[in-house]
Amino acid sequence: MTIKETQDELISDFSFMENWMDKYEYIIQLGKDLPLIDEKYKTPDNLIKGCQSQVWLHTEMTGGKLVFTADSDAVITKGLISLMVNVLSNHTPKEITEADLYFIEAIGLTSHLSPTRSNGLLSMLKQMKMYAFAYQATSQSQKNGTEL
Amino acid sequence: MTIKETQDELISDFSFMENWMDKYEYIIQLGKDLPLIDEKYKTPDNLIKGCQSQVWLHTEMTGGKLVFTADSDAVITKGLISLMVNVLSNHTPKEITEADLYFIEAIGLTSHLSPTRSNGLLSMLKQMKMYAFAYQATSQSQKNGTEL
Amino acid sequence: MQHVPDITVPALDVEKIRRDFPLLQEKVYGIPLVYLDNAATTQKPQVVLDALEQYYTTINSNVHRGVHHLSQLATDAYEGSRKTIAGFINARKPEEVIFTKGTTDGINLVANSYGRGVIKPGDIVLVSAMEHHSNIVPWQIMCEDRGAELQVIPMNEQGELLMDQFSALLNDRVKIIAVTWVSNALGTVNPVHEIIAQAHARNIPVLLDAAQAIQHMPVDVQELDVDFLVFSGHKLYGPTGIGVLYGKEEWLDKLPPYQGGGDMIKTVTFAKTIYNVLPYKFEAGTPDISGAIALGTAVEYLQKAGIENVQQWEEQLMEYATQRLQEVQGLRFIGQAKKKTGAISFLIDDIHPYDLGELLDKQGIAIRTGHHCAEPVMTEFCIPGTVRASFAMYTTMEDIDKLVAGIQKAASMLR
Amino acid sequence: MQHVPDITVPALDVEKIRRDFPLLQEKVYGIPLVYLDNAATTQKPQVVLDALEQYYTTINSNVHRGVHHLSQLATDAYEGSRKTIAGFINARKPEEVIFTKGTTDGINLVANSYGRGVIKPGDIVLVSAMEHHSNIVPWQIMCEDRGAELQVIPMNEQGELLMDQFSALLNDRVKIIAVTWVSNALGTVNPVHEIIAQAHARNIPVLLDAAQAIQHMPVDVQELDVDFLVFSGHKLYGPTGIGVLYGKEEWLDKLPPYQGGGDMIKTVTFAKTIYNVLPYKFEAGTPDISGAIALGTAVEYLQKAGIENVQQWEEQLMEYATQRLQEVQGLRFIGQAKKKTGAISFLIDDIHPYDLGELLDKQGIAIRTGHHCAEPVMTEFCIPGTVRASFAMYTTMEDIDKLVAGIQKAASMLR
Ligand SMILES: Cc1ncc(COP(=O)(O)O)c(C=O)c1O
Ligand SMILES: Cc1ncc(COP(=O)(O)O)c(C=O)c1O
Repeated sequence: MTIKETQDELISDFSFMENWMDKYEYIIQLGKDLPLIDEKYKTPDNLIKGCQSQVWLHTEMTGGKLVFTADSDAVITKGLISLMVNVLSNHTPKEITEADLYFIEAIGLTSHLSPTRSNGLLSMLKQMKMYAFAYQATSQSQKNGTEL
Repeated sequence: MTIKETQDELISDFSFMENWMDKYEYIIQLGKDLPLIDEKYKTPDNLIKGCQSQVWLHTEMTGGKLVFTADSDAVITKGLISLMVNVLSNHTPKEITEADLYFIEAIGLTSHLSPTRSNGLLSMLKQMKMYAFAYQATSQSQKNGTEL
Repeated sequence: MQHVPDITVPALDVEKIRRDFPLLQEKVYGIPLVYLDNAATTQKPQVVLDALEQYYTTINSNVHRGVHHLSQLATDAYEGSRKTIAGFINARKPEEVIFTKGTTDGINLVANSYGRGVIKPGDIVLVSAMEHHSNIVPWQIMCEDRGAELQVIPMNEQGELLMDQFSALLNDRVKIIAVTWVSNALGTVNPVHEIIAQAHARNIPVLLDAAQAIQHMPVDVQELDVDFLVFSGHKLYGPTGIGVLYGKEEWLDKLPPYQGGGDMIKTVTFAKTIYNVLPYKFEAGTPDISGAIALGTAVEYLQKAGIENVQQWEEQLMEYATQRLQEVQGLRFIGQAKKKTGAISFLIDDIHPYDLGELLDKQGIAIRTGHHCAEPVMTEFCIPGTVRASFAMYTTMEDIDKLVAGIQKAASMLR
Repeated sequence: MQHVPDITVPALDVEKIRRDFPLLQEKVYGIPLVYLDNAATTQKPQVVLDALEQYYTTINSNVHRGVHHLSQLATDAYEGSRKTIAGFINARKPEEVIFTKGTTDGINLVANSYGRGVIKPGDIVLVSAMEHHSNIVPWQIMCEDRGAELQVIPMNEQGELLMDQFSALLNDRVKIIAVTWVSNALGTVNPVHEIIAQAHARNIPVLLDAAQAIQHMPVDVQELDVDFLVFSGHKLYGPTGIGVLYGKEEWLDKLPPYQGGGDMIKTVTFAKTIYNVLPYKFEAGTPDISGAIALGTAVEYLQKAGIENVQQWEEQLMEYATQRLQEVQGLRFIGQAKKKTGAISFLIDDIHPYDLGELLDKQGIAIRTGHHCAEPVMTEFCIPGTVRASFAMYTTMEDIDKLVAGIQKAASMLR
């Protein structure tokens, strides 16, 4: 599925849920299904310190695609990370950096999450895009390197 | 006239005036009629520093009676002092210390003057009573002195 | 808390009181609000809002300096509020009541003035292990600036100060003791009489942080014989931006002023400035006139309800809440002091407090999660934070029932 | 002030504006109020009072720390106001806008932080001869504490700074210059661009006291390139108890925090405290949430009227008032700078300003008398004080006519 397709699917999934408690049930479930980060990657380097909960994010490149794994000490946060991972993981750096991420707004997360939580979400997203940029830049310079 | 009589006369004078501008006219006039303090008594010692204007007060004992003279750099203040002087001057220390001064309230000065002004008025009054106390105490101890 | 909850005949007509608070009638997410974040800030009765409106529509003017009528009325109202508050805490004189921005401002004032006026290198400032950041950081800044040392009265696992250790910490280098009367994170009521008595036996002054005490119990500064006491208006049903520092006249006279500016001086030349008398010496600049006046109104409102009645009602709330929360499986209280008031902190199994808070919020229940600006407390208990429910005079038993039901629902989702 | 007063077609609909201000409809002593004490504090439009009421009845809650809905709404509104104000003064970032209690608080903040962070014994702080006490005393306190020296830029008999002498005072020991943009006692508008340019040529930062500027003219901190700028909300149609410190990010990052407490820290242990990022680093404790929000509303109100339109209208008022007051026999202006705004100070023969003020008050005209918290100015002019009439966007030509008539009447009684 493309990034767009995953987003649209999520938006549709959420639209079927009537109230926010149901949506949270779903987010929490997603969190439980999240591919867990390997314990050895829970390093301070991989820690994104949010205001009220901690988040670890690890990135790997496999077959030209970026794979994200993550964890958090808070279950809802984990669920939110899971949303991001589902959407962005297993795509090329180029696809990720170019992605227009409209699902957060469309689902209504920004207006329903507490601001610290949604700020956390945004810094999470920024981090993921930064990794993608970094990989893109590296492979670019490697390419340039071979060309020269 | 006794202190009480002067007060009652003042209260009656003021009651004939319709508005506060008229009352101020009267107060200002009183200020102009105030027996002026001798320049040589305008010493720092005799200065009662009010918030916005300066007041000098001098006291003399003549024939068993206290005589106050005073001045101020502000005309209305001078008028107010004049009220006090008219009421209290030329009485014995005993009369002054025992006097019940109800005219200020009765005239409505406390509620119509600006608070700094009416505070000034009260500290003025305190000062005059203190002088009277001091004279009373001195003459008392002198009397005691001769009796012993 | 030995009383049996007597819900049917409270000395306080809580339902009537609730109607005085417009915000309590609001809904969030379409659900009637259950507001249990009162330790953070209380809601305001309509009379307080009316006082603000009244001030601005009829007498708004700068105070103390004006010859004109409005300025006089504003000054009278402002000074009248000072008298009301002095009466409320039984200060000897209104001049002992200094208007500040809040508790934090009050503590900073004392820390700074005391630092400049009294503290020498090597001196010790004593705080407790359960202080709010506002009663730690000002002293840290001052100690660093003056070469003094900050020492800490420890507590036990119940969240009670270790009074033996407190006594042991007292010596001639200790120059001031700053402790909280009631812990905002744990609810602990500290033995302040005992602390003050021991301190005074060694001529050490005491500052009490009454931010979480003043709204829950009668406060009598003379009976306490406390040297400084601070609190915030916004936690006492008054507006934000205003608070009170009570100081004994002899101390306030002795200390140098904190801020410089208008009103706090008698005369100014570039060569020499002579400071004004109390309370003006410590109130530089145009004060929060409307805030001070409306805080006076809030205090009058509370006096009318009767602080003893409020105290009694809130004791019942605490007892009921403690009892009901015990029903929740896996719930453990953080802070189990014998004397508690105002707030209950807890955790449920390994559920993150933040998750619980978010799901309570979505059920219309406002509580607070996190370290409550008392990180050393969290460090001591080795926890990232707690969930805290805190009460006010308008809190009902029904609010607590809803809280417990909300927790049960949230916990079942999060487990 | 070269314009011919064009009373019939003001860009500002002053009559309409007046209807927005409830207090202007009041009477004193049964006489419609003529309020000409705007330099002390301005009246508030109804929208500002509505903002206060709205805040307390719908979203009142503590900011920044809350997981719940109300806290979120309160935080949004509070931070929204910061953005509005940043836009109003054209700050690079909202983080450069620090909420304070007022001008006095802002200057004390900078004096204290700058003192602890930068000033060494022997350093010089430069202020001007026409400063308000709030821009003198904080520096005096700091200089005394740090062993630094306060020097003064002199002025001429017109009440204008002597710029030659200013240049001559600049040297490498001068570490900060704090001057008022507009004098509250004289009305003088100082050449702040020139002052900043000369200071920056020597790498000296400048603090502008904009307490009497912000309400009268467009302010653009980037265009000014000023390092610190302070003002009060209550003189800008906002509530009491709130003000603003603008600081360049690089300066605010560099300086140590002023007050310690909640919100201004990242982590606290008893051993080490790490401070928060801007603007929180300088906002310890619960801020004046309602005040900040309502100040945002006041600024929006002013923006809607258009600060350029206000400036233009007030220039006409100044010109007309100056002209009309010249008719009064024996009247002399105190402060005759070529550029003046907002306030006119004067004396009549040897009539005591206090007497004049009292008789104007009794005619329903509110002006201010005294030293206007600028005693060194009075000392310089060898006078006990002045009578000051000061203007706002809602002042009318009729107000000025009444002032002149009132003065004539009072003077005739006092002479
Ligand atoms: C030029 C100037 N600076 C500072 C101040 C002090 O402002 P505030 O009293 O609001 O702190 C004032 C107002 O009185 C002023 O006119
Ligand atoms: C015990 C305690 N001290 C100090 C404070 C700080 O109060 P404020 O933020 O009103 O200055 C609080 C409130 O947050 C508190 O609970």
